Amino acid sequence: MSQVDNRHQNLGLSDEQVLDMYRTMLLARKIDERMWLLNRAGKIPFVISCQGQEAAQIGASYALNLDKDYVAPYYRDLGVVLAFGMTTHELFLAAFAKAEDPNSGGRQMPGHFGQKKNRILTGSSPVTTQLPHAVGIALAAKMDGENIASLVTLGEGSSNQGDFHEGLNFAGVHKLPVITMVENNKYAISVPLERQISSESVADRGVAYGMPGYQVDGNDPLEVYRVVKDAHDRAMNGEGPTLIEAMTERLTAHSSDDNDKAYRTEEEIEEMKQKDSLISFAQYLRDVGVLTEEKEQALNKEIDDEINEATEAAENAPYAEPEDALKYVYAEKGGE
Amino acid sequence: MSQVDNRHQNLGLSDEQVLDMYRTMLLARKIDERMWLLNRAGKIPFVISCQGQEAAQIGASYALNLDKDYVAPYYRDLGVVLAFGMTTHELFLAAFAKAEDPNSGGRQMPGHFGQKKNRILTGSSPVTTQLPHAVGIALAAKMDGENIASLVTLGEGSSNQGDFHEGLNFAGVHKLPVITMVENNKYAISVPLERQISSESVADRGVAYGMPGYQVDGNDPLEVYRVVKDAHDRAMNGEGPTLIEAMTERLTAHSSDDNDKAYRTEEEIEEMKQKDSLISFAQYLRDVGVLTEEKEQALNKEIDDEINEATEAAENAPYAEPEDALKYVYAEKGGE
Amino acid sequence: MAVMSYIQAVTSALKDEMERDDSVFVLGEDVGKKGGVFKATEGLYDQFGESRVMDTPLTESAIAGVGIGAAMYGKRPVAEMQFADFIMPAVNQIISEASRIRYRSNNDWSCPMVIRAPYGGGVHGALYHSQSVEAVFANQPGLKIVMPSTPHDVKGLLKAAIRDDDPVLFFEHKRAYRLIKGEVPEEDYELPIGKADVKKQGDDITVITYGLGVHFALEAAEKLEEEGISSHILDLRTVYPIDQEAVIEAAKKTGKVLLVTEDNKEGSIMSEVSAIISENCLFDLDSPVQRLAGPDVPSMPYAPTMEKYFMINPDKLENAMRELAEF
Amino acid sequence: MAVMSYIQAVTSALKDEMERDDSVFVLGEDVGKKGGVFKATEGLYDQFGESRVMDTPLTESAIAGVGIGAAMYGKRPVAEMQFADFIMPAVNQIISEASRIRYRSNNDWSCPMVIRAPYGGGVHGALYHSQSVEAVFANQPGLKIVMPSTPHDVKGLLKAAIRDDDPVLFFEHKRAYRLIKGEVPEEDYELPIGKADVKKQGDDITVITYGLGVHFALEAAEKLEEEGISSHILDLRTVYPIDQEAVIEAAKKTGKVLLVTEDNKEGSIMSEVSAIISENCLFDLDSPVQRLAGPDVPSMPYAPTMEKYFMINPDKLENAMRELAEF
Ligand SMILES: Cc1ncc(C[n+]2csc(CCOP(=O)(O)OP(=O)(O)O)c2C)c(N)n1
Ligand SMILES: Cc1ncc(C[n+]2csc(CCOP(=O)(O)OP(=O)(O)O)c2C)c(N)n1
Ligand SMILES: [Mg+2]
Ligand SMILES: [Mg+2]
Repeated sequence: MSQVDNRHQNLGLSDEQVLDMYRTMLLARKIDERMWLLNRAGKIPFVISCQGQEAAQIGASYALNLDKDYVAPYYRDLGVVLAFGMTTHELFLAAFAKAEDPNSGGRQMPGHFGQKKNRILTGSSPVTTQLPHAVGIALAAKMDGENIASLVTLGEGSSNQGDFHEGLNFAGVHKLPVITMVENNKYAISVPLERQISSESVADRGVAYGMPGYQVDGNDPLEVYRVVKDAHDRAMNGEGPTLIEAMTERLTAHSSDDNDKAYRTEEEIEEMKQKDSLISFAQYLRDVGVLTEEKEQALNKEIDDEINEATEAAENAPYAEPEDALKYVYAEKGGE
Repeated sequence: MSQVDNRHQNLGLSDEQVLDMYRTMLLARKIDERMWLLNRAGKIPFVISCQGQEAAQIGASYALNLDKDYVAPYYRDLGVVLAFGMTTHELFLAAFAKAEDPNSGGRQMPGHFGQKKNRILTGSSPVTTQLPHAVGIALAAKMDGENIASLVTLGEGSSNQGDFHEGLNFAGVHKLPVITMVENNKYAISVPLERQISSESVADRGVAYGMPGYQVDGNDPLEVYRVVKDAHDRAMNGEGPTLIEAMTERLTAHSSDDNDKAYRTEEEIEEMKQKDSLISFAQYLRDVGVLTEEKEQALNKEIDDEINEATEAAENAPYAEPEDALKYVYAEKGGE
Repeated sequence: MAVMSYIQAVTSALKDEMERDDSVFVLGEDVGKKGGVFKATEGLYDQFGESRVMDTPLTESAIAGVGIGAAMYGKRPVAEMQFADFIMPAVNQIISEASRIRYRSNNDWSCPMVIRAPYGGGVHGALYHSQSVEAVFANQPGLKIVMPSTPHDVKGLLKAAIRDDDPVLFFEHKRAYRLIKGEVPEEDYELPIGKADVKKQGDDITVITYGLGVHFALEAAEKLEEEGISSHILDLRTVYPIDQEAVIEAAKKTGKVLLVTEDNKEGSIMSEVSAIISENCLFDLDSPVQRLAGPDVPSMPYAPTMEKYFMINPDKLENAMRELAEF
Repeated sequence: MAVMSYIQAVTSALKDEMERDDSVFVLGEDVGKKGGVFKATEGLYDQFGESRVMDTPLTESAIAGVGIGAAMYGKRPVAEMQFADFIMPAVNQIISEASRIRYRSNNDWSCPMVIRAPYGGGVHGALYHSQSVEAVFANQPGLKIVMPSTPHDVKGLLKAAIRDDDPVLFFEHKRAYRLIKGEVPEEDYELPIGKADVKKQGDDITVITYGLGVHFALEAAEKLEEEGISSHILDLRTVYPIDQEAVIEAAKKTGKVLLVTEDNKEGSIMSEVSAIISENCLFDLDSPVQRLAGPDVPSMPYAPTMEKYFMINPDKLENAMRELAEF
């Protein structure tokens, strides 16, 4: 064991657990990177990234009950859906828009997650609509006396939408077990924070809904874990909702259709990269002796293989038939 | 002069000014009362009241520049529109839905104010839509280098709508000269405060928009004046928007279609009446020697006459012609 | 059979379904202690308690959005929009979310939710308490829009809507609430969503309408019967998706069709009905397909002169029907 | 005349109008430094500065609502909705407010505002970046909805929209942005809102459409010309209110009408066009009025197989036009 403070033990996390967290972060990053390659090679039309937000996503997810809680993720939440049980294979099926994609059968763009068996709510493109959905889940569960929580994530730009206000107020009035995590990457496409948000912080907005608001370093998965765990405990104890603002970086352009050089300087981008949680968390794990060179190599190999296989399988999988476009507008049996 | 602390002089208000404020409060109250009589007599189909909110409305309005500032009032703001220059005669034309009603030519229900020459924005029924409008006025004026402010008012229930959030955030980001006054009468129709709002106070929500939020006794016109004057000074100095919550009472049912006995107790209603600003402000003015018995009688007589005349004139005024319903969908000349 | 008013049929359907199925609950503004501004939920708060008859904050987007979340969980929320006019802040949740949940998830998730709202004019409600808003939603696959005309239909269709596995907008004519009374079976029954209903058989002209228009048409038809004009009256009941078969059959029956809505004329759902007839019945028509509707102005004014000018009524129908018969 | 792309015509109209009139300003998401996600406002930020080319927070309701306030003050705001699909949160401000301001105030106040938004599919945009949303608004008196097809029309109509004293929704086909190029006059010109335009004279069949459909129709018509089928093509340009005269004239011209939209079929604006024809041209028709449109599913899927199945294209038009000619 190293001299370094063993932060994860203090949080009640085992070595296996933190290693698993790191593995999921790395997997998310590498899936994302592969998707850019595929996009640049003209094989998939679109990518929108999690890069720079993995620590927040994984830290938050692992603080939940992954067997019972629900999540309403947003388009960057590759890390969240992996934690909730979506597979690499499934994510590539979505990227290639193939029929077997569990999110939408190839109907939606990548990043539009949804998988009922893993309690991942189906999402759309208009931002922030998922927030009231997560509140509705929490309300329904509470009615049934089920002691579970829902997590909803969104960008800081999206926290200005009316649905943020209406949804959080509803959660606050009824003290519902909803955890809202804003992944603040300081940009809404090209628009910087100070043109988006008038409050000092997003966390400050908790006051407006009678709930605690915490700002947390989103590059530190253990810190995010701690704050979300706390929020989860409060939710389980009937103490209601929590607002969390995870400070992250958007390491890529907004999406494969964007060029962020038009509105961010090289220095800014360089500076951001210094904060990459994949680097700092790996370093922490090495420092505490959880991640050895050997393990790291094995991990990388395992993940690369998984991604290669998934890519190939997805590329070769069939598209839905053209007429499948007509299916599932309404329930197959039923009132029609 | 009496022994009582002369609060209005301390605020820089002359005796004439406070007397004028009282006159407008009393006029608003008496117009409102007359409308209920007319409604109960079957002469007008609908009333929605200002009763219990006159002090907040008049206190706020008199703190503005009534020759230059704009207002986006809500349906209870009889006091506000009187202060901005709408006449008793015009208000009765609206109540009777007559053609000469300056608000809408008899097209809208009473309480849907609007009068361009007095810078009263036209309003609709869906609540809170007027808030972004007031922000737009402030933005436009700022673009033109006009140093004016806009006032927008709404109920506390309405402060939960998405437009509240989006509008105030916009004002906050651009530091616009908008004063938002929430007239908190503790009910949204039948729904009490604690089922409406999750924050401790509406004023607390200022933090979410980087603007000061003040809660003020809305039964005290001088206190409201003081806080709004301060907000106005800030606006004029380029210091941006302010959120104000005036604590008021809704002395009547929600409207002539509502029966508040179904959800409020007799005691609650009695208690409320004790706080009536018409009584306490008159008492203050008597105490400081501004309102004498003589003046009071003259004032009452003058107002009663004004209301009697206006009622009669409005009752006898013509309706719009049926086919007038077709007018003014689009500009008369123009792109059509 | 009991005679009840249109609004009693609403309340009665809600009560039955809430008794039958624990997952049904009501949410909206003033639906609790007050029992709704029109009293549609009267008595439910006392019977089922505040967690199943929930007063929400004044936030239509959250009413819809929270309802959607609860429906995804497995509940059957019945949301009330206080007036149809105030559904507009919820359009994003209804169109972008509710209507697309099944389709976008490839049948993985669903949204069995009902949104009720009183619509319609002739009640001195002016511009914002009189509107017909169905056309805003009548182009959104995934949604169903029901607009019943009689207490019998209200009850059977509201039950069907609550039991439906997809989102249903259920618009109730506010003037019909107390004006229209009728027999309603004592026993449990459901009426099929998506099916129009012939309210009167006839041979000379066909009137296709819905909501209050059905009653105006029946009233006018009775008078015209004395003049020897026989009217066939089809009540759409579901205005989206339209029951094409029934429309085609009704149009072919007489070859002379009048379409009636109190909505503005241009872009109302009657345009679609006309287009269906055009596509399918051209050679069966003896006269142009006529529409009787509100003028193209933003809903109806408050002043009685202008309101009356805007609103359809039995006289206007009678004239239009006679003209068509004489064509 | 200069040749420019459809999107260049947008930018050029904005630039001209901002130079001409200080009260014109642009607001929306990413319209500033980035110049818009499609680059429609490219260069404007540099030329006019950030107060007239305003990046707003990500809040469509405020974009519309603040714009309305500014318009009431006397400005001429041109708001951009980043995609037409994301106009839904602003529906309340557009329908309840912008469209009713003149009417409800009895001509006292007005709202001279333009809302631009890219719509339409065939760009791998899937369910929420492909929609046609005009039908949601095409029943709201007080609004005008313009949907141009060519760079020439874009420029002339966008200028007219900005100069119009009432609110105008201006929908630009995003696939046309770079696909469609055409000649645009150098000098200042305006085209009349509310007027359709004959894009091709012909005798055998009439196609009525708008947006990208116009180009598909022209392409198909050219092929059919070789087979001896002559097509008359009417571009609606303004889809609300519809130019009734032009529709009637075009329908009567050939007696055989195909209506084309890429929107879902049921409840699209083509229903209204069909109803107008039905009311006015019954005895001039030689065949049923046909509609070619998207199927009634919630917009088009992402997978290329299903997207292609949904989206109209020149082949689909050609087949439908030939069938009609042969009727
Ligand atoms: C209602 C709506 N308006 C606009 C868009 C287009 N859009 C997609 S992402 C985005 C920026 C989101 O910023 P933020 O919420 O900060 O999330 P981030 O992408 O930075 O993670 C915008 C404007 C949208 N998806 N939905
Ligand atoms: C968007 C919208 N939803 C519902 C209504 C119906 N409604 C009219 S007033 C009101 C209550 C408003 O409460 P509050 O904002 O507290 O104002 P107050 O009437 O108490 O002054 C409601 C629900 C409306 N006008 N607009
Ligand atoms: Mg962001
Ligand atoms: Mg209130």
